[in-house]
Amino acid sequence: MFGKIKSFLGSNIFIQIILLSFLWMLASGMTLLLINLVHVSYEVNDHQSASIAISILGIIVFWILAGILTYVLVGLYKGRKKGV
Amino acid sequence: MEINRRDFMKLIGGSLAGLAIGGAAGAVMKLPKSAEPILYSGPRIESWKLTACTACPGGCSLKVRLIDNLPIQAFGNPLSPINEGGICSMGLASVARLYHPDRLTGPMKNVNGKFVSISYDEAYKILKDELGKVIDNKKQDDVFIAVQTESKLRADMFKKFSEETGFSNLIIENFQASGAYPYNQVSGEAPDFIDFDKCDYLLNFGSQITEVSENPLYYTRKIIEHRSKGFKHTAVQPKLTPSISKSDDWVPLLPVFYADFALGIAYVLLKDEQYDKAFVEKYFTGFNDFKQYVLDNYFPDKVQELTGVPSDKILQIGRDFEKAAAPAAYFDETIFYNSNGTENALAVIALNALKGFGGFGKLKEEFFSKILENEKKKEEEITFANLKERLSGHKAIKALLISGSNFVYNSPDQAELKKQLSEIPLIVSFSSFVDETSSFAHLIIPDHDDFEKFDLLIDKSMGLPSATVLQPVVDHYYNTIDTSDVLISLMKDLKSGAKIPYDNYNDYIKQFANKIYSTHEGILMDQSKPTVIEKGLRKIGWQTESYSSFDDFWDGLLDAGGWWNPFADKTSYNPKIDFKTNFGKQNASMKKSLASLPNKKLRLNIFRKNLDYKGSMSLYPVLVEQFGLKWTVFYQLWAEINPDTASKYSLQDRSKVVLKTSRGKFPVFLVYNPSVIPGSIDVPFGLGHTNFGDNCGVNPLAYSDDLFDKSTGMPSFSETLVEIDSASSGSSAYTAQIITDEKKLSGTQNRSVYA
Amino acid sequence: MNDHQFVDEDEVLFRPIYQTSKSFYILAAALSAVLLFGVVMYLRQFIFGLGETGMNEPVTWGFYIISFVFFIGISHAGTLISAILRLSKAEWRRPITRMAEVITGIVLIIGGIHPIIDLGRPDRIMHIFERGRLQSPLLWDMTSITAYFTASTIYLYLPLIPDIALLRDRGGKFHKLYEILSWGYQGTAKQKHVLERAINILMVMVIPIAISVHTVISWIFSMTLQPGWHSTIFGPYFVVGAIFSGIAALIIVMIIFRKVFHFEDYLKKIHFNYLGTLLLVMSLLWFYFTFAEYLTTFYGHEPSEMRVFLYKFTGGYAPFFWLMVFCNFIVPVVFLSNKKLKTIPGILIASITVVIGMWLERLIIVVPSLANPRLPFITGIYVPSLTEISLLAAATAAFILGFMGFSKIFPLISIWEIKEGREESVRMVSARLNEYLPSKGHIRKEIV
Amino acid sequence: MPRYGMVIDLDKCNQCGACVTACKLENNVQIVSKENAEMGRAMFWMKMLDTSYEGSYPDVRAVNVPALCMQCDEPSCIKVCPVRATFKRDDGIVAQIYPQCIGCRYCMANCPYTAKVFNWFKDEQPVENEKCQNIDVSVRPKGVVEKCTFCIHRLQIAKEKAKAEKRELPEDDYVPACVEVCASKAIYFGDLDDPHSKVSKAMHDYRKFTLQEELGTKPKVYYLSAKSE
Repeated sequence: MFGKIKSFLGSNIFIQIILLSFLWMLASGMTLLLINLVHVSYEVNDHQSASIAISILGIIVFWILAGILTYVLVGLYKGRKKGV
Repeated sequence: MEINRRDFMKLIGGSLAGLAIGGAAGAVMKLPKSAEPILYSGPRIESWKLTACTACPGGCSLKVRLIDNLPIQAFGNPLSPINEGGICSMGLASVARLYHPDRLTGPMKNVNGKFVSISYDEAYKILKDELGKVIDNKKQDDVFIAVQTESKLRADMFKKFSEETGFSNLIIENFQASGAYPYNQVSGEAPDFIDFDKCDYLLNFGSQITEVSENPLYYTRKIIEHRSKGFKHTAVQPKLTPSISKSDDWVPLLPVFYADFALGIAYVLLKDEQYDKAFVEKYFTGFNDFKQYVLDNYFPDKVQELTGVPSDKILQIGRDFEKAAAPAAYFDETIFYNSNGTENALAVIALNALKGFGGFGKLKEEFFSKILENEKKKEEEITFANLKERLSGHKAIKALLISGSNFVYNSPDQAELKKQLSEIPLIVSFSSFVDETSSFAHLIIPDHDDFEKFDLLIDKSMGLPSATVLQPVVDHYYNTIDTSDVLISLMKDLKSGAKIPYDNYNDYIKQFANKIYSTHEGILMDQSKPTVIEKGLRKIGWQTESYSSFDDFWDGLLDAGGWWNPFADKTSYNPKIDFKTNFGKQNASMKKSLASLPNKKLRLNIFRKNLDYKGSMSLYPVLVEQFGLKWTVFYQLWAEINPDTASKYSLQDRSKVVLKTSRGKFPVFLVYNPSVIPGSIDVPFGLGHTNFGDNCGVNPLAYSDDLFDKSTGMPSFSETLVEIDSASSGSSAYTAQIITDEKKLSGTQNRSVYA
Repeated sequence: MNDHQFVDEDEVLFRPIYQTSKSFYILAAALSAVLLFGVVMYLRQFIFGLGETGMNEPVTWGFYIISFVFFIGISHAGTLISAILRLSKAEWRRPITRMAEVITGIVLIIGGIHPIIDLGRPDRIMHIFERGRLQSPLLWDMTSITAYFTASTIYLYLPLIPDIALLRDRGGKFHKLYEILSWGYQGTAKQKHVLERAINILMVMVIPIAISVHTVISWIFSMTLQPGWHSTIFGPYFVVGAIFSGIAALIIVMIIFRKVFHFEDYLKKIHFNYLGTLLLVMSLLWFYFTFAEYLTTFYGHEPSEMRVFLYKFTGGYAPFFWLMVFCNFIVPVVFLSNKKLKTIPGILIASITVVIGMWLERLIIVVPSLANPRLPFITGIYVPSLTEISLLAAATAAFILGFMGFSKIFPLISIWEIKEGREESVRMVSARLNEYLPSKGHIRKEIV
Repeated sequence: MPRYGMVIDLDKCNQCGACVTACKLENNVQIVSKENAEMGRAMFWMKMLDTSYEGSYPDVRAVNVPALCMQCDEPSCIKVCPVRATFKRDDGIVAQIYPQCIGCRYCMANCPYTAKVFNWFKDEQPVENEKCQNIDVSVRPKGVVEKCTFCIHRLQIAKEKAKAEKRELPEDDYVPACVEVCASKAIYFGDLDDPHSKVSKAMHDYRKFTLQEELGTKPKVYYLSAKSE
């Protein structure tokens, strides 16, 4: 059992997942940032609408990008020849 | 975007401290060692003290802000009738002088070229013994005393001193006294003030009336106030100074021609028979000769060809002057900054006489002179040029005492003067800085800073007697002593049995104040202007205020910052004048050469800015920085030239140029200024100190010809011919116009070029 | 035929990864020295304040902002070009795309750093995240550049996967790395399909992002009230300029590597011919925009605008302005529209001048407007200090270093695309052509 | 809520430049070194600019304009600030928060009046000025933008005084340094919305004009001149 985890931690797939998660972190981090900024703009009621418009754009882009990469990587992983 | 402040507090949190009060004062303020304990333990209590400004002859009342009894800022005293809360740059900057790093911290002795500090007693002993020797062998005439002070009382103290000790060679430089000098020549009494209530036409000969004059801020207010009431201000000056920027008419004219211009005006009056016949009959001795002389020599066309002022202009101004009910042709000390200054002044007086001095006024009873013993005496002795001449004439000189005057800096041909000074066996300076002059001293007994001593600045230029208190806002940090106290103790020691009714200068001031008190006239400056009713009541003998004792009055005086008498009566000024001089004879050749420039030559017109009074500016970094702000030229001498003249010599705007006079070459930064007289180059005075303060730039006076006004001996500021030595391309980081200088942009030119 | 032979055929593409010459190390050392010097100079600036630069008032922006705009501009080489070429199924793109995308990746990092270098208080950078103001064009920039960077990195990575797989199969010092990055790609039909699809989505998506980036950068200027900046066509103007400089940079890079790594077999005259033509077109387009921009200014003749205008045309910046026109218009047109001169060296010269010219253009846009503010009483001049110059050098060095580094880990020319080309493109293209062409049948009928 | 504004009567102004000095000293504005001044980094919150000359010699006059931050109602500097380091208070004063500023100098680039200045180096006053700095105003650190604040610290002090004495804040209690020292009383300051205040009276003068009106920044610093620009 323990050995299993160990081998898993050592294996490529684990590192690959970490790499992938970085992208997601970026995406979610960006999202959080934009939300925060929108929140601030509400706090000081300063052109909220503009903030919202911009942030929506930004958020969507990042999520799509993250999505695409995940799709590819998962796809590749699934699409391997059997028995390798 | 609208944010209300509370939200923002919330939003930014503590960071609003950036705007907020008292941010890290401890870190901000650095004070003399002696003061630091107070600062860092101090409760940071704010207090205000009233004192007087000594930066220029104006003598405005200052409101000094102290934190834990350490002065940090100065503003104008809003209740003072002189400046009514206004203040000029020099007054604002003056606090910094108190903390100036170059200030002498105690008496200094010159031991072969180096100044070593000694105790006051030693210094005093040396001084006393030396002077004692002189007196013993009856050589009082071999001692010279050169004083520059704007305080009449201090001047008075020096006069007293010279009387008691017999050092008769006393030379006092005092702006107001100098202004009065030519009047004393011809009539024995000077007008006290311009009577703005009557005066409707001011013909101003060269006075920078709202910048540096007898009472600049008062004049500023009055001129602005009366302009709306049909009061006209015509200025005759070689430079479009801020003072006359708002004048109704400006006659660009070199000082050397003032007399001719004035007489040209006089001609118009005489021709039109529009002069004040009654007055002339009564008071103008030798009028007919004068009239004849003027009519013969000064018809407008002649004046035009002489001075270059178009004759119709002369006619127009002449007509204005004669139409005016109470015109005043005004001048002050600045008119003497020319080799024929006195002559000019006399011409202006003559012009005034034709209209009976209508614009001027006099106090009904000579308030101050009746309580000021020595004011009348020795009024004719002014300024240092006499010193220079006398020194050259006077080989056996024993000692020279200098107080307040930095005449080396303020004099042309400094080389010779310095030579003369270096030959004097004993020079004692009371300056609190080692300036150009006191660097020759053998002994320096530094005076208090003006924020550390008592004085009383008396003034009549408002048409009302006023006395502003100069009082210590802080007790002195350094081992300095009030020069007047030195004088007093000298008097006592040198002349045994001299009866001096006061044992220090403060007493003297107090006694003077007591005299004011005993007249029971006037009010303190702690109340607003009295109304008409008040004045009326006062006339019929009501006392708006009274003090139980002199001490009350004295305390009140210190708190109020001054005394004045708004109820003083004034009369018209009609002196007996007689002219023996016949005009126009002086330096005709100079006039010719200035009028028709020799080829390749330009006139060097040195002008004075309102940031500097007789070279004091370099003590105040904030002023030095601001000096060339108008042209965005920093820390270097600039020269203004008329674009037409420039194009004739193919000189670039904002380029470096080297000027060449008979005394040498000096670099200037050339800027175009369409208001400059064609053929002239205007250069500011005030930079180029070599010994103290911000020594940047050049002192143009040092390069101008050795010319003085014959009788007052003021240096000549605008009679030197100069030629363009070389025009090198170079420019400051700011440019007034689009630059055409690729070098700058490609970065190949290193910055040291600008410096 | 089997893989092995193909590998042999494209051996030259693998060589840079497995063999390193001495000169490589020397150059790398030299460049890193330059880079290091730049870093030191920046630290000085960080400690003593921005006074170390040549900026002053009113010229408050200098080399840093210029380089920022310039490098971001270059970045459009890549992604945009490769995306457009892919989209338009231009077969000759195959050996080019990779390099283009690499340029983008590297240059974006360099460009992105510059605004931070330009800050007076870099230590307060976090304020942007805590209290940032999304209405400020600077924030738009931050967002769009990050987005663009992510997108283009992914867009670089995906087409790289098959090549990484090849490298993995060959083995080598970065074996582990390849294994991880290749995600077990074996070129199965499913995998190919997935990859194709992702790439297609991305290349559609990248184009608007790329355009938005430079539009937003232009807005930094055109949103202000400064004369010479406040202009509506700045967006497209900047984009065109960006692509223009991008292509030039791409050509330079290609020619250099062609020489260094002997890619003559892959990067043929025809490629440079096509790119040259593209460059020529962009040059004309750029000139059109410039002309439009300045003609309107001149015709409007608004005083403050005119001051800037004259400052550029006849004033202090005239030499730079006319040099720019020479570099960006005259040289390219002369070299690229003329058969004799349109050789590879000729094209190289044209591209180099264009890169220089585009840098000058950024200079022309940033400084003169600041030097002639609306209140005409104080105008400025700008003399860059050693700090700024050395940082510009460092940026360039970083760019080259990045490329060299990349060339040592991944192939600079997309091997699998080349293969694909060999195997299929002929068939695909002929098929496509047949679709375009009318079939022969009718013609016979007509005759009969 | 008051709306503070200023009116400068150019017909009264006699170009003495006291306002410039007063401003520098009141706000501890840095006096930069000679080299920097010559490079064009001299710091002035209030400038006395030699704008132009009217007429031709000899009937020529200099037009000088004391220029400070115009405290716009529609400030273009606020629009572009990425970190809200500059903002408009309810009383209309455009304030600058030094601890918040990251020194991107975008606001300077976008100020049509070039009223803002930047701390290129650490503040280093000449020693004599350091010793008598105004403790009400904190010295700005290096790398931030600063500008005229209508002597906001004076407002805060005045407010606290008034509060302590439990009274309304009268008009004359709060004036910036430049207004206080002006010898020719050419500068009016106060609440523009209050129809009785001196400033609003002066503001409704026929000679009124503002700089760069066409930009629509709505400056709250008005100028009076018979020959308006």
